[in-house]
Amino acid sequence: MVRLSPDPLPWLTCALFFVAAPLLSGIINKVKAWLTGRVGPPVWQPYYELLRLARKETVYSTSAGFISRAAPVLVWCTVAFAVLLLPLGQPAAVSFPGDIILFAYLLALGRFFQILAALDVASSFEGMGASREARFAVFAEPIFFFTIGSLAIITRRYSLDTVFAEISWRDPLFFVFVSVGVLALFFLVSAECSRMPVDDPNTHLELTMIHEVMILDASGVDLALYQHAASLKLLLYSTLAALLLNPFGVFGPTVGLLVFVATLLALAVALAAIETLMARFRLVLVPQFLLFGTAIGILNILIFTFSRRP
Amino acid sequence: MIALFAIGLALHGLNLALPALLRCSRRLTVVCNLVNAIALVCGLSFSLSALLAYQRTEYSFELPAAGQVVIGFDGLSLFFLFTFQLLSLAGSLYAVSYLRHYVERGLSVRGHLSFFTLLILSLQLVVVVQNALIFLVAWEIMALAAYFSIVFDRQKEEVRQGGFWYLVATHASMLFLVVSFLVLHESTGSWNFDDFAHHAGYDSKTLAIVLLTGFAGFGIKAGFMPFHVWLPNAHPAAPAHVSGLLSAINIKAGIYGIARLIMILPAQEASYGWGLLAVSLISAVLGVWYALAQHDIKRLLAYHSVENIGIIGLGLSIAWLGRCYALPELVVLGFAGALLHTLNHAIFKGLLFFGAGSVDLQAHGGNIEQMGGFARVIPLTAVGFLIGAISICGLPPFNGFVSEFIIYKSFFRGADLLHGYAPLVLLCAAVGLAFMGGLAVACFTKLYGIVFLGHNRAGVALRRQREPVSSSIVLLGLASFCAVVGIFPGTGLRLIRPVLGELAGTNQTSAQWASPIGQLQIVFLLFLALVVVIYAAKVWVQGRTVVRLGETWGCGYTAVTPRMQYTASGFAAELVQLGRPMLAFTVQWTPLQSILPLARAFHSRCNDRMENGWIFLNHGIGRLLGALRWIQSGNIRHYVLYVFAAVIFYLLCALVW
Amino acid sequence: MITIFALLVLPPIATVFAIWSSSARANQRVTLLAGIAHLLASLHCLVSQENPFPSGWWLAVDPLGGFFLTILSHTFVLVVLYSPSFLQRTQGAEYDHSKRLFYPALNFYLLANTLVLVVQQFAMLWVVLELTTFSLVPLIFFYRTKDSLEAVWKYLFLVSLGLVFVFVGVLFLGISARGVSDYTAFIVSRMTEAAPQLNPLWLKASFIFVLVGLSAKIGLAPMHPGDVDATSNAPAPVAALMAGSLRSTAVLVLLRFYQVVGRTDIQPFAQKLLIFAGLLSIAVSAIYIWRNRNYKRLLAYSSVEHLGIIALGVGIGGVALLGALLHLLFNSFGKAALFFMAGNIHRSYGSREIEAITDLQRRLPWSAFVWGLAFLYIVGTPPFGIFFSELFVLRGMIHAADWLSLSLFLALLMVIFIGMSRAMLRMLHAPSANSAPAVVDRERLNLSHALGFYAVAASVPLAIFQPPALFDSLHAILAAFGVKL
Amino acid sequence: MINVLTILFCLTLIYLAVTTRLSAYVLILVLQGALVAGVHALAFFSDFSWSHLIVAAAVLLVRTLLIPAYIVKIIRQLDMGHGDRTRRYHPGFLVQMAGVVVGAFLISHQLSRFTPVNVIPFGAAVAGIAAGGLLIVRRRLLLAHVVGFLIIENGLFLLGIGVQAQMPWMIEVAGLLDLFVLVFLMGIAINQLKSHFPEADGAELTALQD
Repeated sequence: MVRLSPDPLPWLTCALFFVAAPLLSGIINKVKAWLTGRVGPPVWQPYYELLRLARKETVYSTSAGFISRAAPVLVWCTVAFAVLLLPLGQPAAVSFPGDIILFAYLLALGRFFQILAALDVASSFEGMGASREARFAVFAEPIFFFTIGSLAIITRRYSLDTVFAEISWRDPLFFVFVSVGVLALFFLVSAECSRMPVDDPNTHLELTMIHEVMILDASGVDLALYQHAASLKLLLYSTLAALLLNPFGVFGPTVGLLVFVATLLALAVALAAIETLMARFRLVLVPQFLLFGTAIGILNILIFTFSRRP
Repeated sequence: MIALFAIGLALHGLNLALPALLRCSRRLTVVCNLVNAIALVCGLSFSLSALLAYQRTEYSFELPAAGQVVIGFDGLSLFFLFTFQLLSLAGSLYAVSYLRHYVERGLSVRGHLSFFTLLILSLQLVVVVQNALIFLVAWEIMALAAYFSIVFDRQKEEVRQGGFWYLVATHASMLFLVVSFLVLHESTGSWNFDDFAHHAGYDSKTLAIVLLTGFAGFGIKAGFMPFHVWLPNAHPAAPAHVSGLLSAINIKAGIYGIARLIMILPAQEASYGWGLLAVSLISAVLGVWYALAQHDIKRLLAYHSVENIGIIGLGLSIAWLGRCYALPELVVLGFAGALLHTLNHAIFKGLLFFGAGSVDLQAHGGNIEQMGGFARVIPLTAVGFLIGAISICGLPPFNGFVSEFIIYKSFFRGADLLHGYAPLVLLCAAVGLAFMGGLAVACFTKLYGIVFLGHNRAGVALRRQREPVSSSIVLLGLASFCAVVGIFPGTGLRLIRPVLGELAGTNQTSAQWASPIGQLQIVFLLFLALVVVIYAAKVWVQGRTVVRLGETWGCGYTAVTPRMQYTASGFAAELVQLGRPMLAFTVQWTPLQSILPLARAFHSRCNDRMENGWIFLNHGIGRLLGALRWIQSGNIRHYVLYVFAAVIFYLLCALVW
Repeated sequence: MITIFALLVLPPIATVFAIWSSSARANQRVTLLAGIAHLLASLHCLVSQENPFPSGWWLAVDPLGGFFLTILSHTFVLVVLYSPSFLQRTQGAEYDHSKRLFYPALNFYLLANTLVLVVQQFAMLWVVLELTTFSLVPLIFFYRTKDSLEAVWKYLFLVSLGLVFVFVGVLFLGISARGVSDYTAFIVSRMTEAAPQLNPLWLKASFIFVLVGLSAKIGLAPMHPGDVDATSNAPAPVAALMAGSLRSTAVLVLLRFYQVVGRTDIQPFAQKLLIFAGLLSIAVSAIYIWRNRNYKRLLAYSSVEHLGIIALGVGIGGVALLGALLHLLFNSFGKAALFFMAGNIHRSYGSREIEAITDLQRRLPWSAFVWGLAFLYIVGTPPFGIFFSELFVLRGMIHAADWLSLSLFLALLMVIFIGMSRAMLRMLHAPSANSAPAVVDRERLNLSHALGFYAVAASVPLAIFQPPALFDSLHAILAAFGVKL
Repeated sequence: MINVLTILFCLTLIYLAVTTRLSAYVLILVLQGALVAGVHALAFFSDFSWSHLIVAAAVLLVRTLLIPAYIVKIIRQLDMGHGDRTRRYHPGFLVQMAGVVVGAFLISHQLSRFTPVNVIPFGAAVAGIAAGGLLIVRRRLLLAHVVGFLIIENGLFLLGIGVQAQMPWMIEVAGLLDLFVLVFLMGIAINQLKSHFPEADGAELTALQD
């Protein structure tokens, strides 16, 4: 029932995935720079960031306890393990029926420890970030369950590994489903990975941040782990959106990979475009924004409840 | 084997009389609780071995008032017996250290201890008796023992008020159950649950009455939504070891009742299943939302019990639907999810309440706005509380996740097998469960963060206290149990296999559905291995660089005081505002009078609309009865008038009928 | 013959002796002796179910009579055992005259009630009931305050008025039996045989008048005020006697008429009437139990409620009738325990206000314990007897599928439970107002607590193990009412 | 002849409605006692037996002599004077009393069609009972309540005769003895009230209320 894939290929792709994660955020910053007429930092800048942080000293606050020391590891591991569940071209490294739920709750575990780490250092700014993170997460979970969950119910397969295999572009209903799903997942990305409509990644005003302020007091290796986890999560959600198009199913493993990378890049460009064009939402509006995402998700399942194949 | 159980009950019986013999309170608390603990160990060994090597045994004796009284140990009873005994053992051990503080305050412990023992004894009897009348007797004894254990610290008015809420609720549940069992007795002629099960000829009217009154009666005790009102009032009133037992196992008696009803009664009407699903979903979502708005630890945990009871209700409703549509797989999955969550909830809720008790001893007052930084004061309790908090939110490595996982699985299998609107409703239920999971994470990060992390908001110096041995044993024991059931789900499933076997008819089919969940341990072990490896790598990398302590970054502001930390109400304000229609959020604050404002006060209170509804009903009855108080007017001429009026009225009736 | 002697001859002798001798100790011993003899005789009648009187007399002990005799003598013995501690503690010259009258009145009360239970002639019932009222007047007027005077006046007046209506009912019964049997043959057994030929119109009128008339004495709804005032202002032993045995004797007279009515085709009407009266009584008592300042009035209204339940049980019929009879027995137990403890509390605190009772568990620990048990008993919690009798009444209702009265009954029970527990638990748990309570000599265990505990605990084996001695006679009574279980 | 006496009985009831003086009440009681004794003697004149004579004599003795004398003693002992003269006289009471008497006779006429009940005594009896009740309800004075009760008793006794109920003589005598003891006890109660609590003006007691 629980299948750890015997051949090493899926594990290698996952390792590649970990390495490529900062590249995606580098590309987004690069595209943003182009759009605003700047040259912008080189695409490899995030890698340099990580190496620099790994060598710097770590400063723990006097009031920080064991939580501040363990949280970065747990945040990183939950996102990493979530990546293992994803079918990147071949069957997923780890898969079992019902691992959709494990996927969602792993991310929730990571969030749980990140919030606790923020509250541990007894600073009001980090507390503010923690409360905002807790609040938006409440509305993010339903979006994930409505999109991926409804897909699971329609295709009657409950493992991430197999749930995307059924999607075929010729079936018009699936076309509607995929477009709505991608849009909903886009809302999810902006909320979870602190992208523009919800949170401005490169602001320096603590009062306005959400995710950056939670790791305000992290330094050295902890900060490196946090930032790599953040970029990994961004890549994770964009792959989910990309997999909705089922590139591997339709075009086979090799050509599918190219299409998959192309969709990732397209998503990156779209994110960068939005970040340059839009300003950040007022915090009060963000729940409404996310509820809109949920509403689309419900629309999804309504379509398919009435046209469901036996 | 039954001898062990008999010895346990005998020891409890002896323990009832002990407070009368032993004079000195200090020695009494230790001896009485230890005797309870030994009795429970015997009971536990019996129920565990009976569960593992399962075959249904029963003993019966004759009572003229109740016909044949059967003491039966079938799968369901044994499972609940095991859960109750496990938590009672934890409660008794915890009480050994916890009661010492009350003894120092000069409260007489003798009455309380005998009622506490009676509570443990009657809890075990309730799940074992298969005769409806004796079940009612044991039910009421359990309710009364719990009441008198709650009103232990009688000096305070809110303790008496909380106890009164509890007493009225249990009596109402008693009345409903009496009607339900009497109607069953009327149609079958006997008091035994087996005869209720084998009797075929229930017409729809009696079945409707039995189910509605039965669900209402057990629902009040379990704490489903409109009837949950006594829970948040009774728990803060009770001392920690009693409120731990109350929330962990006492309300589970209601769940046992509903499970028993589902197993006995012929399931024709699916609408009851959907009704239970709706009530459970509302209880779950609103329960956690109210919990988010509370500032008293025990009141917060009490509302959380309502949420978890909602989750268990979801599992039971799926089981009922499975029986209605004759899908044994759904029945097995529903029951597995519900029962495993009952066990898990009992463990981590007991853990959290005992943790709250030791925090209460430090902070002398439940309000979490005055707390902070207790992780450095009572570290062992902090670790236990953290593990409890993680598992109650249903996060992966711990036991909350396993039972919620099974309930999700039952939703999705239900969506596959059922037709029409069922998939849509079940998906919405799954999303509700996820939404509630998010709220639970917000609620418990707030609780743990505000209470255990950061500096103390009341400015108390945080010196490491010596935690009593028994309470740390209990806390860490329960925490380890959470971890074991979480990481190796097979153990939890092993305990409920007998029940599933009875439900699905044959033992092997139930294993075939439930066993895949048992193999999850590989995934969790892999995850833990990953965490250990990465942590080691981090420590190694940090070893090569300098690690030092410094001030928290205050964005340049140097004079940071503990009161500047984020407060609990601030943390949850936004989410509570969103829940405004359901949460009656009232704010009182002194407006700005002069340019140089002197005393300013802000007080926000979030009380429960349904509680207001019940209080309004109470006043309504009071006003109605007040309006009718003219009968006893004191004037003899009115009384003579009543005599003649009654005669004339009856004579007119005589002409009509 | 000995039973006749113990039942009817010993009490008058004891009364005369009590009047003659002036020493309270001797009086108490003689009354106790008469009471115990009476108890043994009635137990003998109950178990053997044979009629000690020669047949054809106006006096006879049928199974119904035997059961009620046991209730009467059992409560009487409990009260007589409690009285010395009560009399000893009421000091003061103004009570000497009432104390002098106490034991004679008690014996005369026993005689009067025994006569009511034993006499079979309907017309004679009226006269003998009047006697029981006279015996109670000096007992209620014990404290000689303005309140007790008002209570006596109202009780005397309303009950006598009620008995006038009972006599009218008897006359109407005579009319309905015109041509069947004249007044000399007005015996219960013969009337039940001749029941089908009775004229239904007059029988209905007769039953109405009898029910209204007796309600004053039983304490059923429209006519309960006089009875409530008397019970709440009488001293504790007398209140226990009234709540326990006096009301059961009045219920017996009602059952005698119901026995006749039960055979005819107007029984449905009589049942509807009884159900209405029962529910009305429970409703009225709920009104006053919900919020009451005086705990003795609270107990009085609780009696009205329990008598309402008994009337309801008789009205429903079948198993509920068995429940009603059991409820009578257990009600007398519970009321005895409650009023004994109320007496202790009243004497120690000197006031009847509920607010005045604070720190009960420290001042009177044993009374508090029995008071708590009696509260659980009277509210109907399972291990005790009242729960099982109410269960029978509910079973009867469900068998008769009378859902309206069932739901009304349960709702009212809930309201009453809230009212009772609010008052009684407040008394039990209320801490003393000032932080350092005055150190008062704690009460030692004495006979009143033993009596109270016995009264409450005795009902558990009776209800659960259903001893054949009691239940065979109950089944015989049910057979007399034409109910086959 | 019986009808004549019962009509007189109804007249005394009407007179009752108009007076509030205590001496008038006593006069009514004496008259009613005599009338009832006469009706009793005449009703059972046909089957003459010693028991009837004893009962008639006892009735005459108790209802006309003993009880009224006792009431006079109470009035004189407590010098109640002329009763509560304070009440203005208003005809409402008289109208009600007349209505009651007429109603009673209508009812007894209807009933007599079904069962053999001689109309006038039965009507008078019902009127008596209703009138006694009305007096108790309308008057505040305690003594007025006692008189009202006695009028109900007289009505009851008439009812016995109205329905030709030959009660065994022992029950009749016992009933009379009970009645006397009852009035005696009420007298004692009023005595206690007047002597121990002078401030209570003999009017009704309304302390015990909820």
